[in-house]
Amino acid sequence: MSAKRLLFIFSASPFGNSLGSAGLDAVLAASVFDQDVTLIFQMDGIYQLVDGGNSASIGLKDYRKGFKALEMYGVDKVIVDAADLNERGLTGNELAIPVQLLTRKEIAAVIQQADTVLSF
Amino acid sequence: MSAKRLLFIFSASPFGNSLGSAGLDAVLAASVFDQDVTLIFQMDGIYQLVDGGNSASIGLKDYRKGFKALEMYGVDKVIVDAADLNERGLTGNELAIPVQLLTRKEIAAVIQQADTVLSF
Amino acid sequence: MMTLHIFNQGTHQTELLNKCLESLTPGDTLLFIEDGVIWTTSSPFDRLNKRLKVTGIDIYTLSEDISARGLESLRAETVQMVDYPGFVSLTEKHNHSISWF
Amino acid sequence: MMTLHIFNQGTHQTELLNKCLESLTPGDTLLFIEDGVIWTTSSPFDRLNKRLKVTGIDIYTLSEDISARGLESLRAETVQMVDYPGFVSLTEKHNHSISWF
Amino acid sequence: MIYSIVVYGAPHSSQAPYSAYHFIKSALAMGHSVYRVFFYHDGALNGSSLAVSPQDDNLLPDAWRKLKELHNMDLVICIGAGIKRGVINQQESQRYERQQHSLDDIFELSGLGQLVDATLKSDRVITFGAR
Amino acid sequence: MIYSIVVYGAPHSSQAPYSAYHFIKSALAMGHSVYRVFFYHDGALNGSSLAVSPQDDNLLPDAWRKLKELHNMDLVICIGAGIKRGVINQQESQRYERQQHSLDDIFELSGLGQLVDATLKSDRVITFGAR
Repeated sequence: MSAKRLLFIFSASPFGNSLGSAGLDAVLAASVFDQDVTLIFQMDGIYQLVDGGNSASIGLKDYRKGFKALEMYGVDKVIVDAADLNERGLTGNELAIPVQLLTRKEIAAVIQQADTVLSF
Repeated sequence: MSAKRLLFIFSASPFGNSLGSAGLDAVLAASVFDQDVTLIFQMDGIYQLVDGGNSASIGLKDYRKGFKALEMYGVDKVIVDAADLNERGLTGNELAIPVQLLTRKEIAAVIQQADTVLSF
Repeated sequence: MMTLHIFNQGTHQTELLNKCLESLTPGDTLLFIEDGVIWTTSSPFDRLNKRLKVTGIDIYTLSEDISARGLESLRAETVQMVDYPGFVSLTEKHNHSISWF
Repeated sequence: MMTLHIFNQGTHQTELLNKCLESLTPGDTLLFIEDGVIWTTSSPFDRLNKRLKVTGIDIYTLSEDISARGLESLRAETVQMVDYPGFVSLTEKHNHSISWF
Repeated sequence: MIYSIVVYGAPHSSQAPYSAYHFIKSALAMGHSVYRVFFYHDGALNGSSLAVSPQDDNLLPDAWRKLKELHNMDLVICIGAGIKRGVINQQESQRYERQQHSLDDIFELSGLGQLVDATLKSDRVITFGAR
Repeated sequence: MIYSIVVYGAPHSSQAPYSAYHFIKSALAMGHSVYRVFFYHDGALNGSSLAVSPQDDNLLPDAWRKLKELHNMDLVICIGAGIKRGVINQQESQRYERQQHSLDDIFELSGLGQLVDATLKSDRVITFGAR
């Protein structure tokens, strides 16, 4: 069976709910199965990628470190919505991993190419 | 112990989540304890009060009928945010029970008078 | 590779709706289910329509969810109703779907 | 009878923030916790500030939540930080609170 | 066509599992097959055998059972999501030294590989999402 | 001052119970008392004794236990919210003919009257909300 193009969209902020952590686990599972994996971060989901932070202060484990390990798993297609980044006063330098900044129109084209889309 | 002024604010739409049902149960409990109970419906919470509907079609019980029973429990202070009603293209005639339409400024004054506020 | 967009949140999620609308490609379909059906009624639909910049988008609303909430008489006329079998048909016709929540 | 407003949702809940801001009475306090601390950073705070029509509102953000998310350097300078003991002090000083979520 | 369904929401807290069930029933009636239902995130709570509807007003537990019996449908609770939320079978209960267990035996506890496998073996994957 | 705390969110799905715990710890350290913690809506899931953190990374179950032991704090799971979500004690398990039970014994299952009572007997009621 040939690899499928799996697209994972992260829209939820970290820690307030567990969608980000659930999404990361799903991405890692897909990478183990050698699928063609792409990640899109949009809206408050962009904060999943902000570097640093100490979640011990709120009693939660910092699962976000897992995003830094993605490259080791061969996952390197990481897209951030450029307008959403900008609307949050971020430049991209705050992020923990290298990302591709795309316009919404370019992201819409990426969505069209996916076989399966999972949202988190 | 003298009665407390308990304010219940409903902001969530019906059926998609169970906050409306949880809020209704809490209101009924407060009325049994003879407290001074006021309800505010705002944002999509206003749809909790829309008359009619057949939730058997989605396999859920229509707890919303309970709002019609509130008057029997002596709960008659029911406030709806007039601007939110209007923004949804509603006039008030669609609602299952008599309500008081207030401006946001008037609602802010009601909030100030409450001893305890619970949101749903 | 047209996309079926499935939106299930009410008007408190206006930002999510905007993001969904911006993500449409001509020929895509937008289906509102659960609390999302609120967007296919009266003034909320007018607001949606103003923000919809892409042409050639079919918009549907799930009749069971409209009916559960008593919103039949408020439904915008230009929105098409589908029931669950109609929902399944929409998924047949589109290669993939995105759920917005 | 001043009110402490506790807001714990991120910017996807812009409509809820608007409703919260409209509900303020002069002298009220607004505290952001959990995902809500995003509103006290950079551009999101600028947007909040533009919508804030009531004067005399103190705005706080919970330092533990700012720190957990790595947002220290983005925090708007005019927002005051409180830690959990500071949060408790705020609840002492206000007769009642509303949680927005 | 071959469908797989992903459910993120818990019964009683979210409409997602109810919508998923109605969708599946229609898809089957229209001649489609459902390869797997994968319960993820709060959807894992669908696997609890201990949830009670005092007024028998919740169709779901019986509905999933019938789907399992009539169509031998693969109903998978994500094991990671399940054990965090207290949805565990006897084996996990022993492993983690708990006194009791909660998983309804029509569901299987398994890993996220089952989600990836479902995306590979299905023509359509439909998510019923919940925050 | 006398506080009561209302928790709407489940552990692992929501930050609400963690925030509630940190708030309570600070309030006690500052000399306040906490009359009751009322777990409502998905907050009822805090009462499960079957939830497992494989990497021992969840402070909550131990944290509630310590609060109970050190301060004899009243930890009430709303019975209506609990039974719908599979958080039941032995008695409810028998009543509804279940094979197993799940309530951690540091929590008490009780009705919404306990929430109303808490609002009457406390100077402050703080809600940690979740959708």
